[in-house]
Amino acid sequence: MSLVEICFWALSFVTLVCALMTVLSKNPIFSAIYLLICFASIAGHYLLLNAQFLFIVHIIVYSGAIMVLFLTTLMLMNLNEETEKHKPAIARIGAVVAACILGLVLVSAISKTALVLPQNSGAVDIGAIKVLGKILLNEYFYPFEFISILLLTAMVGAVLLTKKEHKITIK
Amino acid sequence: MKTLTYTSFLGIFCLVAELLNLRKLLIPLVVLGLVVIGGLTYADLNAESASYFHDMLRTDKFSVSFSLLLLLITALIVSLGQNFFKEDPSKLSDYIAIIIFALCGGIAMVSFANMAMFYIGIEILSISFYILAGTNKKDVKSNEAAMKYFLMGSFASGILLMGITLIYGASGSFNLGDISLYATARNADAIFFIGIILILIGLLFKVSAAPFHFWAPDVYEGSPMLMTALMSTLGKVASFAAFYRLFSICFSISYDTYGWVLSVLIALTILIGNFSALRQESFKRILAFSGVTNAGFMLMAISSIYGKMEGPLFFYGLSYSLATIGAFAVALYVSSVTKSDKIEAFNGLAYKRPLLSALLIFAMFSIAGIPPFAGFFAKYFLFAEALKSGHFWLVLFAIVNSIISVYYYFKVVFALFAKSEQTFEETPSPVYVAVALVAVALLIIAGVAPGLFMPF
Amino acid sequence: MLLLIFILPLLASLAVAFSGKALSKWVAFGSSLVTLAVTLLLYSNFHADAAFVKEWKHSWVASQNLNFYVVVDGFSIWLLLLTNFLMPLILLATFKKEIKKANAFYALVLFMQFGLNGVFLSWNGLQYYIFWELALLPIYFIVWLWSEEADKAVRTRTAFKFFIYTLAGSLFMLFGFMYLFSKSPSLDLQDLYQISLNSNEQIILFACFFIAFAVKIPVFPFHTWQADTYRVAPTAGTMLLSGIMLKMGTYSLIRWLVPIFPDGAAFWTPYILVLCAIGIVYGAIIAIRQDNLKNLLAYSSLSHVGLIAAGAFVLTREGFNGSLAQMLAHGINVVGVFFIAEIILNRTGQLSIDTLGGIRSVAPRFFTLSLIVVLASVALPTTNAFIGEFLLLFSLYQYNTWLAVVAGTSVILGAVYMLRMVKKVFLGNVSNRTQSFADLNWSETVVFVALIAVIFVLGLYPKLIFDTAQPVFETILQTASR
Amino acid sequence: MSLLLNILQVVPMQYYLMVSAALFSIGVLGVLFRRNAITIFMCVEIMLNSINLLLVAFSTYHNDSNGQVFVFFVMAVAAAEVAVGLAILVTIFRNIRSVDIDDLKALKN
Amino acid sequence: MTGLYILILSPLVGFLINGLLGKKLPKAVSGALSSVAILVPFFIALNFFLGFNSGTQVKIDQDVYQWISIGEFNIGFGLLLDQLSSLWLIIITGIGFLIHLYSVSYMHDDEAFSKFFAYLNLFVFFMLVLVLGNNLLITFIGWEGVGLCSYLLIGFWYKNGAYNDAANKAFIMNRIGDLGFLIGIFMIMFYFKTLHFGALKEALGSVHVSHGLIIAITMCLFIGVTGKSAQLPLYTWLPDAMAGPTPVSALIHAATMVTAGIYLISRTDFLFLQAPETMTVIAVIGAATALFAATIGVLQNDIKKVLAYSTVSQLGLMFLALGVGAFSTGVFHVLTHAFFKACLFLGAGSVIHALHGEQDIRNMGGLQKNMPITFLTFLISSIAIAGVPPFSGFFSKDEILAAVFEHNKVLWAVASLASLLTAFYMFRLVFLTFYGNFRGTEDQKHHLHESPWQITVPLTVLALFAAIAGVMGLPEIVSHHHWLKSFLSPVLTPNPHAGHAIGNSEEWMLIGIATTLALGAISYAFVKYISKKELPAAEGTLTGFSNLVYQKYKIDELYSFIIVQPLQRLSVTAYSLFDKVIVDGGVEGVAIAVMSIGKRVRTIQTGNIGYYLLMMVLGIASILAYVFLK
Repeated sequence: MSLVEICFWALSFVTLVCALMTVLSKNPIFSAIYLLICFASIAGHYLLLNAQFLFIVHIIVYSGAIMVLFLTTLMLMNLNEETEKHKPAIARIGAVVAACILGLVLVSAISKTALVLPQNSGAVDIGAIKVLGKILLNEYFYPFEFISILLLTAMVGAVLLTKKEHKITIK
Repeated sequence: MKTLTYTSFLGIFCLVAELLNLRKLLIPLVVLGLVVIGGLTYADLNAESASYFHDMLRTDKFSVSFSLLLLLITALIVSLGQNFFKEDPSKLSDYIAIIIFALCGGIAMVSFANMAMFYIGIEILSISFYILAGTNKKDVKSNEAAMKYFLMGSFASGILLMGITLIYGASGSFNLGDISLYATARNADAIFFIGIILILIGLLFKVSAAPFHFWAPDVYEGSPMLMTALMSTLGKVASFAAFYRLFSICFSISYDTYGWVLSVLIALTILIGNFSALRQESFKRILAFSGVTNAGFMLMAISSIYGKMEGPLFFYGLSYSLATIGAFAVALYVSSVTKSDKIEAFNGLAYKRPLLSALLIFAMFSIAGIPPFAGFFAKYFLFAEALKSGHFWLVLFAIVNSIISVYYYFKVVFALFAKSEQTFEETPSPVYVAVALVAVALLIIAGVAPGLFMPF
Repeated sequence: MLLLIFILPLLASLAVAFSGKALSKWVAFGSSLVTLAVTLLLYSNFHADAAFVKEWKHSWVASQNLNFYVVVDGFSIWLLLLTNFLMPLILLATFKKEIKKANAFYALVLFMQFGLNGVFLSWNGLQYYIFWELALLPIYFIVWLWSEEADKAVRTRTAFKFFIYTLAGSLFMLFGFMYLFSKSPSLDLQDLYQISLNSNEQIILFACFFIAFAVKIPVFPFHTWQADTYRVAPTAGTMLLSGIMLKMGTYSLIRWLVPIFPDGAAFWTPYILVLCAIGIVYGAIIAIRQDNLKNLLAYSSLSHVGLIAAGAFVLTREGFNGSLAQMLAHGINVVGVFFIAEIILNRTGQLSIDTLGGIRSVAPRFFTLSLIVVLASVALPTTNAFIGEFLLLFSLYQYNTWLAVVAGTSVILGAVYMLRMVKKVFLGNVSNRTQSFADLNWSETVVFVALIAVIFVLGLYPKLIFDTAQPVFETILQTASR
Repeated sequence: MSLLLNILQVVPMQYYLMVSAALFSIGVLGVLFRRNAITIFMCVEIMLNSINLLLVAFSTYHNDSNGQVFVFFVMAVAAAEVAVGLAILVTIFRNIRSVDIDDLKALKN
Repeated sequence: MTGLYILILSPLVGFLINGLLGKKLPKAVSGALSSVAILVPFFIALNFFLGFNSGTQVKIDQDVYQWISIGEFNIGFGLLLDQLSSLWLIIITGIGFLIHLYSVSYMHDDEAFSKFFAYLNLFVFFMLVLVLGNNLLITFIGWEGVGLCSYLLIGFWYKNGAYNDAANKAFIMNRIGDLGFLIGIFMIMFYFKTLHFGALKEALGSVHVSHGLIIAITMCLFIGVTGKSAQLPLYTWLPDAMAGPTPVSALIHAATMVTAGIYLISRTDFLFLQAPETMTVIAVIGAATALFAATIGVLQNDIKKVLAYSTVSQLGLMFLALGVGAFSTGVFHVLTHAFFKACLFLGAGSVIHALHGEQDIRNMGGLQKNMPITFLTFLISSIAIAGVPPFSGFFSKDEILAAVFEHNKVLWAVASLASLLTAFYMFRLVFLTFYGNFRGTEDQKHHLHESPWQITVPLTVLALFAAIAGVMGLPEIVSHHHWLKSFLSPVLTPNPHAGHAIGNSEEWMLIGIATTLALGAISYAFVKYISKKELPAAEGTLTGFSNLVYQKYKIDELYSFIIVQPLQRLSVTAYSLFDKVIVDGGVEGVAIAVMSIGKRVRTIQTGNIGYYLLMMVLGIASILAYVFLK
């Protein structure tokens, strides 16, 4: 077992366990922490897969932006206690069963695949910033610009929804 | 291409307009802009198909005609906004901007040539809708609608995205052309088919097909009425166009994988939509379930791979949207008077507001598929083509169900003539009347001369 | 001229819709007279050439190979004549009445005329179907909104039942057309006449079409909408329904059903004829004890039309011709009898025949004219219905003796219920409801006289019908035996 | 860097698929299992991350950068979704003082 | 041909004028007009008749126009005038005119005077159509047309509910027969492709059809005949038909319409002769009817009812004659019967008129003093109908009895018994009405008077003919030339089954028996009602069999019980149970089922996001499982 393999297994183990803990923790704060670790381990995967740029972006976006957003909201709403009631037992069992079925079906369906690595692969550094940048601003220029609309929408929307109402009466 | 760009700029203009203090003129300007963009787009209708930006977008007859349809829908709904946002003018530009952005998403969805554009388009549309569903902030129902929509929508996006990923994994590309080459040329890998199924499921969610339809009735009911109209028209048409575009280009060769499932789901969708609508009291909810049923009908376009379905699908989308907008325009007036979206709210409208009632009746007839309205031809074209693809039992089933559906469409008509104390003394806003009039007029024109609206 | 026949009513309908209430009835009546004149003008062509055919074709939706195709031939001209002849009379019949929202009412009636004429003229399946539905819409509203039934819930229910019943039937027909379209280059009738389908397809599609027609005609057991609807509808609506609208069904049996699906017809004919025979007797038996006049007439109509429908399936010249003759006769007579009901309803306010009586004493003219109409409807020789009934029973006899005997009992039962009706309504001593019964005024007399004139013309000189229709039926017979 | 060695030559692609599928399923489980809307959002993020992981793996597998570019878009979308989702959550919280999705029962049947 | 047109259209014109303008015309004009409308045809008919008699007139058989023509299916609107129809023409127009004349006075006080004449004219018109039609369908027109007029005239006094019922009954009973007729027509049309009498006769020779079919056809036609000519089992309408004004009873229900059946069978004798089985049925039914009706007649107290049953009985005799193949004999009896029965009815009418509507013979008596002419004519006719030589009835009845005797002795016995009863009840009628003391009210007695000339003249003329009409068919033992037989010989088909003529001695014996029986019956009646001055039992005092007979064997009740009531019950049940519950319930049931499913399906939309998501996941899982793990 090479080092890489050990890394892979270790990271995968951490990822899955942390994800599971995220799901199972009663306290949302703990969930968030586990999620953070989970994201970090995924970042490790990215490194392992030679996607250096994505590694960085991932850390920034998820660990930096998204997790902060989550935690802020949690704090804002003062939900850091174990307030969450469980769903009724039947719903939880249903949830577990359904998810397990989905997982099993997905895994068994995927296991039918016969992906074999092509021989000539692995020569170019596809994850390098330079390479990605070129692609992003050439081929994917339009989606790249277009995604700004998405972000703009989200921004405007978030503001629209969260802004406190000022009483305006026009009659 | 230019449609999308210009529309994006129009959306940004809306945001800027707030700064320029153009609030009063905003809606006319936007409608004007949409019309201009429509005109520019129309010029491309008969142009050769072309691809832009490294094959991110492809304009062809399909994309142009659906873009026009989306523009028309948006223009009508934005016009309705003139009155709808009266009480909340400070946020007018935000609302309009988001609607226009949703339109951008929709246009991307009808003209994509790459999964990236497809995905981003869907997400823009969806996120806009999440926001719009929740815009009535004080109303718990609106909050709930937004939440339900958001949770389920993002979940479904995940499924869809998983599908795209698996397709990419199998084919090594996000380009539709490459994917279809992969599907045609080689013995595709198992994950390719899983990808197809997951994309299918994701899109079935977006078009609110059973068993992924649960969000639709609740969201439609909870959202502000204008937004309901938008979602059930713009959202549905764009999703179907994307659905059709993706599947007809890439996946129809793999029909055997999903064909049977799709047929069963179509039947299920029609059935559930129809039967659920029967005993509803809320106008919005009836239209929501009717939307589910109609989604079932339109899905036949996806599952009929041997027919030329662009035309029927377009026509169906057109007639369905126009009828829905027409109906909502009247309902907006009624709910503004009665503060209720129940069917009873319409009681007695026919005696006080005969014109509006007639328009509503026509709209309902059209959705129910009664000639001479466009809805009839829509159903006819769609079913006839589906029959050509051998969907004998499915069409028969659909027909039987459209008989049942008449009941709930007519429930509205009955209400119009029922006795009531409501006097409807408020004069309806001319905008509502005009929009309903335009929509119904188009329905009749399209019903009398369907050829005019069959660009294919 | 061909297009004029149905465009005129459409234009008139729009004109009436926006005209004043007082004016509307005159505009409607005038336009219906003009339409009648145009139809007669068209008919005059047939004198020179019995096999005259005139057509007008225009591409409608090119991508779907859909044409707007209008044809008049020796068969359809008669239905057109019937429609456009009855229309002014039906309008005239409403003259005495106070109608709320009169302009909307007359607009709907004229719109219905548009639809009816379209049905009889259509030569393309989809176009035909559209007109078929167009004719349904206005009558639905007429039945519902202008009903004389006091209970609002009842009328809504009844009208809707009628609507959804017939719509359900016709949607099956639509399905049939869609399927045909998937097998045929176009839905033009001549293409459909040449279509080749295997016998399973024919059997199923035949059933689809038949349901549509059977509901509209109505053939037992698809009739349960009928009596209620006739009763609830305003009488003008009942006249339209029974006089013209149900002829759409019987006309279509011959024009659309039998020739397109010969194998289907061969398969279903025995069952259908049995249904028809049951309906004939069944309707007559029920009519015997009905108290409500309109109910009685409705069931009598059920009995009569069963025979018309049966005639279409025997696949003989006599059957077709008899069917046509009886369509015309029934159309005229049933309008006549419902007009009697209308007059009675107008003057006494109700239709229970047990409470009437003695009208003959106070309104002798009304009695005499009514009696003639009633006698025509029991198919007394020299009236129009006799020709049809004779030919139809004869053609039924050609198919099966016992069927003819069973159906023939309607000859007896018809006399039983009609004479009972005459007795209870007109004869005997005046009751307190009838003592102030006014005799006919001029407009009512005109309606009766016109109807009676036609009753005798067609009864004594039915050759008029057969001469023009026979060539058409010959073609249909050939097609049906392909 | 010497790490240019393709990891997939050591760890087969199928493993990534499995891990990803498992992660995805855990995300689904979370969505179904929890009542707290925020936690559910987190679980959706887990799902999206499983997809990202898979995309990167496929990208490596195909030796093609497009997959990694797509991850950008996914991240952007995820960020936007979270922003909007949390905004919606805030509006709900303001109204009903709860983020429990089972408390949302106004719309049904 | 022109003559024929005038003949046939003249009553129609009379009808139209009277019908349309009747109210505005003075009664005298109205009555005169319609009488003339019959008188003109009478002269034309007479002309034709004399022409035929002298051999100068040829048969007319011509289509006026094509009535129904569809391909090979051709039915012309055609007329046929030959010896047979000319005889009927004479009767119809001749007796018709007399009755019109009579009615002018009889109906003088009726408010619907002109309507009455209009109906009468219309009746004559249809009767002419009936006998002049050259094919079965034209005959059928007349057939139904006279039925209609009969209906109109029976219910002439429409304010009386019972009269209307009688009218309806007549029409409906006739319709039952008509259906049989119609089916017969269908069969003929189907197998012989023609309805024209002449062509049919030819086709019968050329087209090969089974014997059973001929039986079926003739039986169907005979069913039609039983309705119109009031034979068992469809006779019950005729006694009820006496509800109409008396001239109507005389014209329609005695002299003309009811004999249409005899006309039809004589007209299609070639068919009937091919079907001996049917002939037997006709004979048996005729005999049975003759006896059956005669027994009822014996106990009736209504003067018109007695005559009505007598008519049924006499018609039965005529059919008996037809049934044994003696067509001309049947026709002979039609002719004589027309005279004396019309006379009897008119006489009865005269009596009723004088008594202001009284019809019960228990309340009459002794009228001979006040109404001598009426009495005399009534007596002559009674003698004629009783079969006393040399009055006309004797000859025709004797001829029938002779023909039957030669055919079947049992039938002869039955017929003789019927004749015996006829003689009895006729004289019972005469004695009770005209002899003894007046039993009516003082008021009636005070007003007793002989009728005016319009009434007595027709009575006299008819009585005259009733007395002498026998010369038309003097038996061969008296005269070598049987005028009627030879007159009709070009029309009627010789009977191939006719047995040898009976010998002279046998014939004398039969005459003797018949005369003895008739005189015996008259004597018995004389003893019973003149000498013993018995009166018929009062209402409700009869018991046992006599009561049953008095109640007309309760046939009406029987029909009501086995047909009418079940039908009405069926009607109610079919409507309220079958139509409303089963058929309509089925339709409504579907709707209810749909709605209740709708109610259930609605509940899957629980509103819970977790549940929705769970359903989605399950959906995804099952789809994936279905697609990839099957």
